[in-house]
Amino acid sequence: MFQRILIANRGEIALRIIRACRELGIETVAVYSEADRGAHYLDLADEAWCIGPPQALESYLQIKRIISAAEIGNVQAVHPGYGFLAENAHFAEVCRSCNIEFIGPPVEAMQALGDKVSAREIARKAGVPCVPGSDGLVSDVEEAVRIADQIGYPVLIKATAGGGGKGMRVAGNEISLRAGLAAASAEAEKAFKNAGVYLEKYIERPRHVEVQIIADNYGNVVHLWERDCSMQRRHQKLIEESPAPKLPADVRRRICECAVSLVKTANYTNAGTCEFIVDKDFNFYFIEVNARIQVEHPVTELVTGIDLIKQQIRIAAGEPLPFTQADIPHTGCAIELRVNAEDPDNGFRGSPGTITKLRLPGGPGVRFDSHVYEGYTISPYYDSMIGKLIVYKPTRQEAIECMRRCLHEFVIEGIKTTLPLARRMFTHADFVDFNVDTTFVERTF
Amino acid sequence: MFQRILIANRGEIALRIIRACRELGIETVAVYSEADRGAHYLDLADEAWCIGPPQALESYLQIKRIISAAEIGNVQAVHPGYGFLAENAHFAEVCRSCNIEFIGPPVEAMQALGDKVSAREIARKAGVPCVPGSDGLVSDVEEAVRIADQIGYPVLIKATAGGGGKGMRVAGNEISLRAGLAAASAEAEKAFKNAGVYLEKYIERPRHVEVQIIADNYGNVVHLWERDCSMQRRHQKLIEESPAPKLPADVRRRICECAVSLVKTANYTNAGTCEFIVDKDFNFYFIEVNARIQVEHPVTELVTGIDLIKQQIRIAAGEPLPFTQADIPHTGCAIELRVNAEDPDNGFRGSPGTITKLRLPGGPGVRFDSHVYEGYTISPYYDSMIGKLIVYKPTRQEAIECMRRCLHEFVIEGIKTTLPLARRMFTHADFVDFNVDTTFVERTF
Amino acid sequence: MAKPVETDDKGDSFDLDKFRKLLQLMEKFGVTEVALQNEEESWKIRRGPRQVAYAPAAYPAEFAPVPATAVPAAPSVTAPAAAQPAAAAAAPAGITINAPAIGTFYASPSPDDPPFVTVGAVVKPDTLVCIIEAMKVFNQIQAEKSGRIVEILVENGDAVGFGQPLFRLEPA
Amino acid sequence: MAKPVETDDKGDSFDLDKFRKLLQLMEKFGVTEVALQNEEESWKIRRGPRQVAYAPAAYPAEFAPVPATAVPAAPSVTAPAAAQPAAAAAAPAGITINAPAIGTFYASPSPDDPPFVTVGAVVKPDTLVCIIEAMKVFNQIQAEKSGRIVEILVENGDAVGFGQPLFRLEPA
Repeated sequence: MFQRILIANRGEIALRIIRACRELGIETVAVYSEADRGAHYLDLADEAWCIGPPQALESYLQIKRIISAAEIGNVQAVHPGYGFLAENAHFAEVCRSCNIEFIGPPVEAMQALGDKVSAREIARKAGVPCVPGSDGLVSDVEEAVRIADQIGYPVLIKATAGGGGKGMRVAGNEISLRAGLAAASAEAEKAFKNAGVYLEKYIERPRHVEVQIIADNYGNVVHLWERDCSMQRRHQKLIEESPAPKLPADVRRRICECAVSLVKTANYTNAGTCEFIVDKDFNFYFIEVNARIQVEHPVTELVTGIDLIKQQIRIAAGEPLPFTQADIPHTGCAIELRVNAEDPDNGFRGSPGTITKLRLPGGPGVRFDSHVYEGYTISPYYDSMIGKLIVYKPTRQEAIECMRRCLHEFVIEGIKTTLPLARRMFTHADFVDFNVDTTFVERTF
Repeated sequence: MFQRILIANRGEIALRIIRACRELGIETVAVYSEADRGAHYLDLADEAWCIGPPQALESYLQIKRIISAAEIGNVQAVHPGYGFLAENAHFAEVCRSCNIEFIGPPVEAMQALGDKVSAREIARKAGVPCVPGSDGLVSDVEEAVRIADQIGYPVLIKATAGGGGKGMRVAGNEISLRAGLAAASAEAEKAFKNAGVYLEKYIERPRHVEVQIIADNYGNVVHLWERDCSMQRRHQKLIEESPAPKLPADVRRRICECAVSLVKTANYTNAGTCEFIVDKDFNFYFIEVNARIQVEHPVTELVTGIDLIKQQIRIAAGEPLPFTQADIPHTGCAIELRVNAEDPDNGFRGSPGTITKLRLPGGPGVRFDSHVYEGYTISPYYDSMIGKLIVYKPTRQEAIECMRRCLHEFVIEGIKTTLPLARRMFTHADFVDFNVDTTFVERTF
Repeated sequence: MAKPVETDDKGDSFDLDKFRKLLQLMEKFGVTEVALQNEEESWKIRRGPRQVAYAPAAYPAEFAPVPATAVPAAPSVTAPAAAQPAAAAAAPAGITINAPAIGTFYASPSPDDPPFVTVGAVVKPDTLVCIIEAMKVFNQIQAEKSGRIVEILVENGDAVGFGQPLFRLEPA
Repeated sequence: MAKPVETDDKGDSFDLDKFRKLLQLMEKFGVTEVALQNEEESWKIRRGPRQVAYAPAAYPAEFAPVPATAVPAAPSVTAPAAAQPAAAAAAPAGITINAPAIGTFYASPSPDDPPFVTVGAVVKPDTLVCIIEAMKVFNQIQAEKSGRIVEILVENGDAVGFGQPLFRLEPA
């Protein structure tokens, strides 16, 4: 096992990793930018090094400086957390070339899954459904119509060079396809000097369901069940929960199996997440693999009783998985709420500043993962998440009642937060009955 | 189910009950003394009434004033918490005579178990072992010797009117018994004008093991497994844990069964705890029943997943137990540490005052039940406990590592606390190996 | 345990609590009318004097169980917890006669009788000033102090907590 | 996972952390000797100048893994986290030359050479003042400022964090 680990991250996930290491008897080396100097969690590390100015590009994204800290700190491994360099294959390569283990998957797997085309290829090999489409450009209208007939309407016309919705069209039938194809192509030509377009099945109001997997270096791969993350805003997850409500048992089983076979095919190791979209008829389609620990990992820790950060470290240290698929229970219901320093009344603009009063919820089944405290100043340089409130109860109904109770107790003054939005979400009948999809939050609040 | 409940208590247990009620959709009426005015937890109740000056005798122990608040607050039930009026049968009687349900056992059971002699009688009827002794005064030396031979040495000579160790002698053999009997008798005569003495088997260095039971109004009684509370100082518990370490499986089974049959025999309902002492050969002897919820109830909540406060309320509302003995799991290990505002360097003198800085531990498996926060002032009028730090992990070793990690993170400034003692206890090899008994803490720290 | 319906009730209970807090503030500062807009909804509230029916054997009418929806009608049950220190704070310089016990305040011996005392009355320590009913017992309360009553701080039928100021006095 | 033995190690590690904090404070305020008694034990610590062996290809000796028991020998690894703001604070009025990168500070081009600069030396922006080694690369550091060196704030072989003051200057 490692004696010292460097944590190439900040905030709540840095604290989370420090806590896991301390319980494992591993010393920690923290790095920080000038903006994070003096934060309490840095005192909890055995060593902390300033690596640069506040801007992440000059500090938390500076591979050279982090490696210097790792060498000075004399660590055997680096935990990247999430965000920043967590999915940067080059960083993983540099770490390992310095004989410092990168706590994450192999570089090859990161690269293969990082590229959309090769990831689709792997999924197909693994027999995992992807969103059906034209697998490449459509040369003429007749071909497009033929493909659309195969995959079924509605279809999405996408510019291959596309972005920001430009050159994108939804076609509900052949007429609008014929019309849309020309229009999209022209628009793409105009916008990107590239008229190439392709077709993809259009999934209406999908749910976001993801599967947590974990794999050791000896070919053992297990899933730790699924999470539903349909409650999101502008592709930012707000609420994550497990089990995924109203997901039929057989669909649940198949989606978890698909995740396992996909990462096996990719020779993936350590912790990862396979993201899927699920349509209203419970057809699911692979979207991408997040090759890192995720913000919402506590949800899975609570329903399975497995400490994912500790597992990541043990796997990176060469230990085999201590359990098989059959050993992994799923009990109760866990729901995570992300608390962000944003002003819901002003377009969710970030609200940095000093927390002047803080009253935290607590009691049975309540976990609040956060690095903040009364008097802490949220800097404007990094993302706005200040903590994760996670509740764990026998049933979803009880979990929701517990979350409401927590939101009633929760007091944060000095900055604007998303708590008022949270109170509305957890009392909205459609969330309680779980009649939601990834467009629900934006449609409703 | 009740619509409104009055909480006849203060501090962390009042907050704990408020939280349970809110999750059940029950409104709460809090009462407080002038010393607790302005405490944050009172804002979390739906209503709060000042019932008197700081002295408990004039407020939290004033039955008449609490009943007035209950009538003004128009509640259907009163939860007494622990301490104060929790085991006061008269209070229970008054509540029920006002058609306000007292959330606790029947008055008769409280009275029967409250009296040492009748409690022993019930235990004997239930076939539960008590500390063997002379069942009454010993008239002459020869009788004493005969009894001592029956129950075996060492024996304890106790003055029937005794107290504070006066007229108490341990006799390891017949000679010291003959000598001690006369001396004890004389000492008792001198101290209490009552020479009457009796014999009891002397249990050396016992462990304290207690069993949580819960019973509904329909004769269903189950145990929620045991807790070891041997880590105590001056009969004040400092650390409680479940399962009881190193307790042989068959002993564990029998002690739990004894607890069930004892409370059944007493026609006891609602939550309660049977306390036993266990000698080095794992013989166990019934001591007393605590007819209330206990400080250490979270330990049992974590290993069983059952919310004891909610269960108390449901039972008082006439609901049957939703589970049978077979449905009650025991998974993992939970350890609770009581954090007291006391100065370990000055004879554990209480250390009231204002908390000027507070950094709480957190993360996976950590629960801190407390009503305090940065800026909270601990008043000198009530007991010194300011919170309970509870950790829950798969194994005891992991729980201890987690507790140490928490103690490393924990910062309380402005008052003296027992945290330094806690750090020494959780790193002491004899606690880690659990070579402890009820005298360990006083012998060691 | 709960069905979506109850769930919705719980939903309201969030607002209900904000509402209670607001009413506490209103009581604190003697506000009788409020119209405000917060991020979640807009509220208008007015508080006025209430009629009180004597019912020594039962609970006075407005102490009947308060369904969440009926709360606006029941400001009197909102927490003196917050109200009292404020009352004390708000109470202008001068002596007050405080409730010696928690209970229900009655200004006169019976509905048909005139109040024990009115503003302007001069009281001596043994002057009866009100009745506080607790557990069906009607306790006659003496002034314990001397002076002229300049303000009556509670209304007939109010529930009062221990130490809550009832009358404000000035030296006669 | 752990056996009682490790347990005891963890036990010590509580003290070890207190020890680190103490060393940080000592570094902060340039304390060289401490003898103190806290509720748990009594400590005596002395910090002195250390010999540094150049080992560009490997780690300098005192950066070898630090077994808990050997920590007293390794104050140099204690966290600049706390040390730096203090250093900044403690730094008396005047300009400082700060580390432009995290790495290992060397005062001279090689063990046999004299230091680039000594106290009293007058430097110009392009004067070489030290080497900071990071990832086996020896970066020659220029003063970037003009003035006379009145104090050298770190020792040869020290690890320095970004922005850590290295030299204190006064106008020449």
